[in-house]
Amino acid sequence: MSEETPSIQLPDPAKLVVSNSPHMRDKPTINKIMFTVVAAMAPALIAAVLFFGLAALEVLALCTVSCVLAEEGWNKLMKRPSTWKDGSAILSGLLLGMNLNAGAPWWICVLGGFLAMILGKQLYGGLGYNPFNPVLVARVGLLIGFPGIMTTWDKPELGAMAIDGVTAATPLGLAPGETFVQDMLLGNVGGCLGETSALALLVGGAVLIACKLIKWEVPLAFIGTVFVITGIAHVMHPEVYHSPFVHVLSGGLLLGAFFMATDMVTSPMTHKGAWIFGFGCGLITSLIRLWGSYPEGVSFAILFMNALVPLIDRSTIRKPFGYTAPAKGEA
Amino acid sequence: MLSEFLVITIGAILVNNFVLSKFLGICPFLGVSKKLDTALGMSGAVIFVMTLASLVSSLINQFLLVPMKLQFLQTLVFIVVIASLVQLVEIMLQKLSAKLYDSLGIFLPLITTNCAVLGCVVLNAKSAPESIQSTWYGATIYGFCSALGFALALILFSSLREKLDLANVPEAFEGTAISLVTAGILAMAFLGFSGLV
Amino acid sequence: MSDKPRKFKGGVHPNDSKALSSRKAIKEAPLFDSYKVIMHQNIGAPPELVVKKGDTVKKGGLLAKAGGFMSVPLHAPTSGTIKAIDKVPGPTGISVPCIEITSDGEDEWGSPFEPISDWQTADPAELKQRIWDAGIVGMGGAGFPVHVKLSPPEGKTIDTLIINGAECEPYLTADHRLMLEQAEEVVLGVAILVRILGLKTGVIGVENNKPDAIEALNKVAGKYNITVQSLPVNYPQGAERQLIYSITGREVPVGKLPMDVNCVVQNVATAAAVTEAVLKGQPSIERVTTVTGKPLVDPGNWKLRIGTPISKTIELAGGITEQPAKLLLGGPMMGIAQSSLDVTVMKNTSGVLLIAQDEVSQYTSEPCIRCGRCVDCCPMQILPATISQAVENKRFDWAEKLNVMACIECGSCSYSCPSHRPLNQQFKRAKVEIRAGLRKKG
Amino acid sequence: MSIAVIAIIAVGVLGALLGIIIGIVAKVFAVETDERIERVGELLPGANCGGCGYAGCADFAKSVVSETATPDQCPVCSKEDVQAIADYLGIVAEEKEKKVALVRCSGDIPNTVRSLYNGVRDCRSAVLVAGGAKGCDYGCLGFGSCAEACPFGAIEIRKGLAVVHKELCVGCENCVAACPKELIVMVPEAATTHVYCNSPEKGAAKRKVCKTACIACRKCVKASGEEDHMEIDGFLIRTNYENAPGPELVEAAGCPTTALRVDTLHAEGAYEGVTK
Repeated sequence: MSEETPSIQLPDPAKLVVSNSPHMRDKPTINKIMFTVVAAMAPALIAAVLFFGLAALEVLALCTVSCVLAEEGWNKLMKRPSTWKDGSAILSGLLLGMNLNAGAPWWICVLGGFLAMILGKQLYGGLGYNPFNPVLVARVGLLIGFPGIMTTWDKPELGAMAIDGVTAATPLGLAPGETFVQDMLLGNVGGCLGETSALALLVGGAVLIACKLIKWEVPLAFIGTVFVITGIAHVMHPEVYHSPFVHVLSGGLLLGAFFMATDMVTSPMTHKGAWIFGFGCGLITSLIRLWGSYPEGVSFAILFMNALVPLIDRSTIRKPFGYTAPAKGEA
Repeated sequence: MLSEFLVITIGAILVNNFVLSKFLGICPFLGVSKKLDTALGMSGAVIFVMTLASLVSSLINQFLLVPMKLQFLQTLVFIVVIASLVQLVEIMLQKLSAKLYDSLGIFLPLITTNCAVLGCVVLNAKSAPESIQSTWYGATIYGFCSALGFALALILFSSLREKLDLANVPEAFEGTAISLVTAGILAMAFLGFSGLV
Repeated sequence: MSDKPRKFKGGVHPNDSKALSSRKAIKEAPLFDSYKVIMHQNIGAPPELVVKKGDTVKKGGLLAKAGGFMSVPLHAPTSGTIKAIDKVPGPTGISVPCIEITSDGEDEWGSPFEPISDWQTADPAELKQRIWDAGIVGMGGAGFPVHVKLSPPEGKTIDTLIINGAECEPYLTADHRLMLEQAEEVVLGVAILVRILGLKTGVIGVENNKPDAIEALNKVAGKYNITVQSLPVNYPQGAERQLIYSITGREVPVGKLPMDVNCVVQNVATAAAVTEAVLKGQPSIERVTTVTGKPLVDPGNWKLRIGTPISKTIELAGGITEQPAKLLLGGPMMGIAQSSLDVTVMKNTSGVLLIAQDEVSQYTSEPCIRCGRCVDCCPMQILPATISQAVENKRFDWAEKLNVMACIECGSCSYSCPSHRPLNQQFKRAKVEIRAGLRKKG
Repeated sequence: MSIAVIAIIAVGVLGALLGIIIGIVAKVFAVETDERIERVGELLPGANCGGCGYAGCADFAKSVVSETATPDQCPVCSKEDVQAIADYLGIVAEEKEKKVALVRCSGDIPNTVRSLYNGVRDCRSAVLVAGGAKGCDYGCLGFGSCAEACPFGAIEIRKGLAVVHKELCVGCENCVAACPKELIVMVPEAATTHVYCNSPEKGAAKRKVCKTACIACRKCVKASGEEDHMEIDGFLIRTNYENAPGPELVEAAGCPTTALRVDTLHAEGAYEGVTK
């Protein structure tokens, strides 16, 4: 017989929570995922500040603040709970900044933040529901609305504290042969903040893949497709088209492939879908770059492929483990 | 010759997409895009009607109106042709696929007044490149590709709208409002193709 | 079996926390004042009561007889009188009928049947009948009557017997200790099952985080021509379909049973119970259960009688040091949360687990960010995130098309979801609705 | 010939040609339709609630016209509506008594024992976890699956209890199927006084988890005297709907747990439950 000892404490059943299994969960939360992506972007952010000085910092800060404020303002207006702490608005803000020129006027940053958060995300119900990448909605919106401002690039200068107002063309705007792969790797070329240093972007991308935060199929298929198509074009007409290395390292390709096409919400969920998505992005980017009227096609390509995601998801439903095709005659 | 057709194809499907860049045929674009299945049916119907209308109108234009100097009758005649074609499709569809007929509902007769169809035929006859204007096959291909562009936009849009059904859209923006926003962003994405041909 | 086990796709690696109790030897629980034996402990038909209030019973005496082929009898955990035919909170939270026995303190043995010592020559049908009479059900999870699994219907043949010693659920160590301390009994039980099925050998699959158990089993396995297969650690390695795939490479078709790929899977605890029933003539009235969790003073493994209230098991473990957030029957991945301490130990209760406030998972259901973690970890290769959206919008037809019926409710998806969405619960709901729909159609 | 004449002839010939083609095709692909279906559809409420058991009003209309269903199967139609359809089709309408939904539970949050539940806020999902985490296994879970199923907004969730607003209920029975606890029954609209409890447990067991359970004290049975207003069903008293009592019975019986209630007062939230 067991002796009741007063020292033995039993749980209070009234305080026990009942819920469905499982009762444990893995560590990542939305918040942690978002901040890890921000951390992976750090090398590129630092490179941007190094090359463009305080102006870059200003643009990044303005974009981030306006994104967060736009999101919170909307939540207040719609009487929805505050969401900025999940980190997605901060991430969008930084990405938006990376998509702008260091010398972008303040109102472009604010307008961009508003477009991204309200038009791109909150109108659809907030995080997780937006069919298009909010940053790209803002970038493309600005590009169409203010093509002059959005295609003027300041000249980078290592260690400069301020931009000197000298504009530079992006490598894709130059004639073939005028560009240097080494400069592009380091970041000593014109372009938006995030296009500058290919090396920093590659480091960030590697971190993301290592942390399994993005599907490696997307950047691989994306960059690979661009490389192959521009390579073929280059071999056929070297005097007209840039070498594929220039194409891969320049413009927003790396930024787009690692940080924007891989946005979880707006890319396919299965690995098969990721291949298709990456390939589509690469194909359209190459088409626009080689023959379109815009020098840069990454944003348009990703935005277009975002629209295709529901169809890709639909067509890549996988067969479950132990799936057997229903026998003939069975309903 | 081949490159010319490629130009027509890519131009009609992507660059000068009827819905997203010419803003023709917005009515069925918004009306029949709630479900992917109906959108597919509508796309099929439009492709059929538009191709056939382009062919028939082009023939009538070349062999009847132009020789008889009756170009001023173009719009009138084209409308009659389109209306008859739609009527034919409707009658046949009701018999052949009652389900599709029911789901298309009012939008089937509305193809009659679909500005995309009339627009396509009129463009063929008036402002298209010579190769399209003067040959029946050029007109047919242009009509077919324009319809494909319409179908592409419609299918993309309907799959997006099916997804929107699951989204937590603020009440004020539910339904048509958010659909129009989406259509706008989709149009922005298509702008990237400008200058391709 | 020397060839390497296959790896199934997906799976998760939760912190197993087994160290809390894996070094604690199995202790015999003392005799308690009263036991409440839940009537319906098996999948299938409930047994039929053969005692009434006021009757006296001996330990091992019959309380209820099988109510059909898909049913098993129930036996008294100790000697005493039937105090009442009452109701207790069942493991699913709904009150269920139970037989309350007041112990007379004698613990007097009165088994309804004799040991079969010559099992190697005995008629397999007799052995099978004994397993049925002893009321043995699958002790790893669902409580499926063992004799039913051993009786393949006409036209189905069995060529492989797999014994599940994976114990992939975090925290639980009952099977581990059983394999370590009673290796011979486990292996003997497997040998008896092999004989009943008319096979030559059986395979015991054990996750390789239990090297001592594998070693202990290997020492005796050769004697009975049984093989021990070490398996990689990957939850849900112990799920029937995944286990069969790992060991044989066969995929059980969706909606079908292991029988359809000529396999029978039994738990190690079941094998040990078979040995006791055959060689000692003891019906299924006790089992090894892990009582564990960080809030407990002294977590460990106990041999508990069926019908022991959970409150008593917590007392055995020295009580608590802090108020736990949840009380579970089973492991943290598939266990059932309880809101009462009156629930009693059943034949399939492999663990009593208290989860501390700081490690509990709360479902908050933030929106899905489509990160695809659930897609990657689903061992059944379905699309949890998409199905979840379908269920949220009450599109059960859509969920069905997305193969929600293939879900084994292992919980890997909910475990990995950074948005803390109650995916598993949604799938259970969908399955219930789809089955109800099918019934309606007839 | 003037250009106008040519134009007229050309368009005329074209029109005639197309007309003939359409005529031929219409003959070949003719489909018969029944206009009565459309007319009956117009007479139906058009809410597509599915209460009749058919897939929406249009499907029901088809069945009514083909006489595989009768108009009175529509639970929403009033007597006049049914009569109108019957008159149109020239068939005899059957009399039917209007019924409304009743949630047989009075256990709102202040009066019941509940455990802490964490999961999907929906009765049919919650019931899969610990039976819905309510002390009483039979009571209303209050997550509102019935309210969601009601196309007419007749069910309100108040303090964790589903309450039917009888004046809005049209009797489509959607809520009956939605409730996982099978708590909702259809009762005659004329009946006003009901026992808001559905637990077959013994009185003492019920009281442990709910202050407003019916403990079968039979006061109401006695108060109704010879009238036979109430029926005894094990440990539960139910209203005898063949001979339903009036609201005065509540006063006369003095139900100790207030499980016996007048529906309109219950819907207004007049019963606070027992305070002692």
